[in-house]
Amino acid sequence: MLVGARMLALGLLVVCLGILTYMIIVQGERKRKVYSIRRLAAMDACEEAVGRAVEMGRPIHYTPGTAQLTMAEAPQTIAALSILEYVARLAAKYNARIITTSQYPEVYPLCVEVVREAYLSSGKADQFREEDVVYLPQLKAAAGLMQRERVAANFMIGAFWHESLVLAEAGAAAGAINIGGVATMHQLPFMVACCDYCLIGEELFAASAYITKDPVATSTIVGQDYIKAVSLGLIVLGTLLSTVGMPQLWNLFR
Amino acid sequence: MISVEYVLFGLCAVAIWSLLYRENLAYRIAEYFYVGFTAANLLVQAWESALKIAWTPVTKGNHLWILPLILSIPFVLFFHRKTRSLYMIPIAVVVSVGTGLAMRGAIHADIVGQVGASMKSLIQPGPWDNSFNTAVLTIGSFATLSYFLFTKEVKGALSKVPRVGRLFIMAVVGAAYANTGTGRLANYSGILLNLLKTDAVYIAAGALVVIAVDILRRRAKKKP
Amino acid sequence: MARFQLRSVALTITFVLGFLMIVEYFISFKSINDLAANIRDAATVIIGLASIVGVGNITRNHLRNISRRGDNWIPSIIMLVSVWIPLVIGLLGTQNHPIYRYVFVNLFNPVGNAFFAVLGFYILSGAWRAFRVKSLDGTVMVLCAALIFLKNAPVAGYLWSGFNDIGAWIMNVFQAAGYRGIIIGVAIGSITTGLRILLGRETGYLAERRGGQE
Amino acid sequence: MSSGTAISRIDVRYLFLALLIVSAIPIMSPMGLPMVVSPLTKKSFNFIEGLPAGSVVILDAQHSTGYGPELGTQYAAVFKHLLARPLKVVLVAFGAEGPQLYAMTLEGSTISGPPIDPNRYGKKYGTDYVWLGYIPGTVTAFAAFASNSWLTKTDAAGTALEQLPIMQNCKTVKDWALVVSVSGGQFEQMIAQWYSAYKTPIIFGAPGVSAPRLYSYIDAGQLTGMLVSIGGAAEYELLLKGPALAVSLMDVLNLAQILVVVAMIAGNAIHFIGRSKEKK
Repeated sequence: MLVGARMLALGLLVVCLGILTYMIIVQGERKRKVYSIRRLAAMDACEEAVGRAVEMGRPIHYTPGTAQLTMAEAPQTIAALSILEYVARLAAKYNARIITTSQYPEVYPLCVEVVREAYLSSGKADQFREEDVVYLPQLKAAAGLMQRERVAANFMIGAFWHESLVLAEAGAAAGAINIGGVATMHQLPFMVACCDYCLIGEELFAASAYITKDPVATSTIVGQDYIKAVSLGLIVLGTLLSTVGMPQLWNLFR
Repeated sequence: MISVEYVLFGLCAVAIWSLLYRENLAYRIAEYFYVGFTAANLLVQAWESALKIAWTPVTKGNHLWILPLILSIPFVLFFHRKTRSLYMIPIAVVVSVGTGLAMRGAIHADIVGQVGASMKSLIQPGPWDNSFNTAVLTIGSFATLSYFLFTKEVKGALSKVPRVGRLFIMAVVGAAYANTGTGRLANYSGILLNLLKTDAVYIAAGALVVIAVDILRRRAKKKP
Repeated sequence: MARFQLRSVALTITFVLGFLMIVEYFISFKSINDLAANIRDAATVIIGLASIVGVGNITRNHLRNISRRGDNWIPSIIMLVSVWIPLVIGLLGTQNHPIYRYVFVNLFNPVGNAFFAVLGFYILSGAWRAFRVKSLDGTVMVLCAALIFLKNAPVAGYLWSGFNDIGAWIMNVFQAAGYRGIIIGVAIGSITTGLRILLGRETGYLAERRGGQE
Repeated sequence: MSSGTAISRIDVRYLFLALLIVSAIPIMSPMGLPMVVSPLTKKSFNFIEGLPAGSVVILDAQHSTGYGPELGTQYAAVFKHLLARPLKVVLVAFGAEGPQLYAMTLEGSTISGPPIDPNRYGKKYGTDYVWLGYIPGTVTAFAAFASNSWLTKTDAAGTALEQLPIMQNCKTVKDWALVVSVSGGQFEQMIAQWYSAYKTPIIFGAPGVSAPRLYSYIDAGQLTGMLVSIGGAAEYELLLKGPALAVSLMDVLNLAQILVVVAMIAGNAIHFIGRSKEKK
């Protein structure tokens, strides 16, 4: 009944989920332990970017990427929405205008609610403008929007396809500070090269724990590191064994 | 005889490319049309596939397929303050599918596949560079992955490893930028070819004249 | 609180269906595989019909803009026309209605392709603006990019065949190593965030009220 | 990686103008800059050259018009080669835009080059080549078409497959000598469905974005050959001794890419000169 060729993957998944569940429930929820996370420059830059927008009297643009929620990139969009919450709170706190765009209609209501909640919990419900959360079924078109509104900060965090370069260059042309974050490999070059600050790959998933310093979130990052340590160990062990003529472990993975 | 299709093509291409000069009415009209038509097209396609996937089985007596249609009703109710929160239910279905797919894909294709690819013997048959390349691949993968350790600072002799990992990341950035760039330029040259070699060329020429006049006008305004 | 109960229902659905999608991949048991496939199809239907919200948002925002005579109210009319005329034609007829096809092929496609081709210009401006040899990192990035561009320009390879060899080595070995490391990292991040979502520990997307936390 | 001050004073729009001028010149008067045919393209070409007469080849148009000439020219080049050889060509499309692309290739277009007339190669519809049209379903369709190549029951025009002599020699994947798929994605799935399952040789026409990850399949022998981006198409046109659209666009690409490298160097130079002046 079990699919033979997928047994190794299943085994590893069980190990991963075991480590993570332990970290979430025991370390995070019972012991409420907060771990420190190495610096993520892109997240430190958020406040600066919002401040700049306030100073210049211009709006902020935020987009959580162009993945549909049924796609395998969905976790990236969800991670981006957590960061949106943080940026929207900053905007509410400093009275900056934030324009949020989303390419897919199922992400749009999530953006509306996240931004609304951010304003509500900052005690500024009256300043929330629903028309500033825009459904833009072609996210490329945000290039025009950014130039029209002359945005001062452009956040592009989530999963992206070819739009990433359009948005980054259009942001730069509008004179905005670009803050990117991407885990879709094919867009990594454009984000890293053309943004002032960028979350690279896995950093996107660690960012929300970094900002909230929530025990559950930081504990899972530790769990994540344990899994990485296991992977690194497997690479070393497998390579050593193959080199000395015992490729059994390598064959198992093939 | 002038081809209407190519003239339309010229109008569309010139309107969009004019953004590179500055945001203007022609671009804005093209953008609004593009966004609007996409929104309509998405709904039309969704409607047709909803009829095909869900409604057809219902008419054939498979009544369970009414469920996705019922679960989509909250989208209509989203614009009313009291019923807005109902959107959580369809979103939950959609998110669970995406998340499940992400997790199983990540473990199998990415972790098993890529970790396995980094376990090759460092001594390879053939010329020396085979072994050298395998070593670079293995060391590079190891260093890059260690760059993503977030909670433990690597100390001592290994402290340089994440730093080396960052260099490999920058190699990905540079190489992939260029490689994708070639494709993008090919695409651009295709459009340019269409603009210059068909009746669209009249539109392109007209646009250049308009831009030139605009530049001169702005210069004249600035001077006094 | 109704909203609270709704959230619990939503999180239960996420938990059950999410794990079903994972478990299904590892077992071959026809009724479960079929069920999962059906749920995926159902999710496609639901996600497609979410476009209703999108069309609603566009219509409301632009109607409001027109009635207020706000900025861009004339393009707003174009937006409404571009949404509603194709929508009515498409829903009453099909996507194959001749007018619909004509607009699709002769207006929509060219605009889309021209937009895509703007990337060609941006590749140039990005290279000009962002590729600095300020640090070792920047130098590696610039060198790799320049050498790959030269590898892909045949005339360079014709002048000196070394460009082809170096370019091929960068593509197949140097960047491939980094690529692999990043992929593994992203995969681990996806699994972690995924588990948090399924266990209801990552609910930012459901606009959880976190009180006055700063 | 933020923009420096000296460089931000230079209007980036001059660069855009430079790109337009540099790329317009070779379009108006082709220069025929030299190029070297890569071993990979040569390998694909030679494989088709070496197929015995009468072999059945499946040619799939899975790309979209959005890729423009990058993939359109590959499809045209391979189609011409298959027609020039004594082979049986079964044309299908696993992508929705396939029918449009097929028509554009026959009639000639700005993404595929000059028209292709099979009669000129002495090829007869129904005997030497056939067009089955769009088969929806991607992965499911790959598997279904392999186990039953008569899946569509008729050709695109509605003629029953029984009446087409060519289809008598093409009933399942076992009859195929080669699959050529010009596509923007689904590569791994095609390898799984056709090579892994039946060991059918596959040649891909791939865009520059996807090509890097496919090299490993060639090393592993799971992929027989590949045309990469427009360069692959141009090299193929050279091997066919019939330079067409791709070769002329290569001039543009050559100059445009060198311009990008020049911009990179100039950008750095101006940045550092500007900075040293500021320090003074």
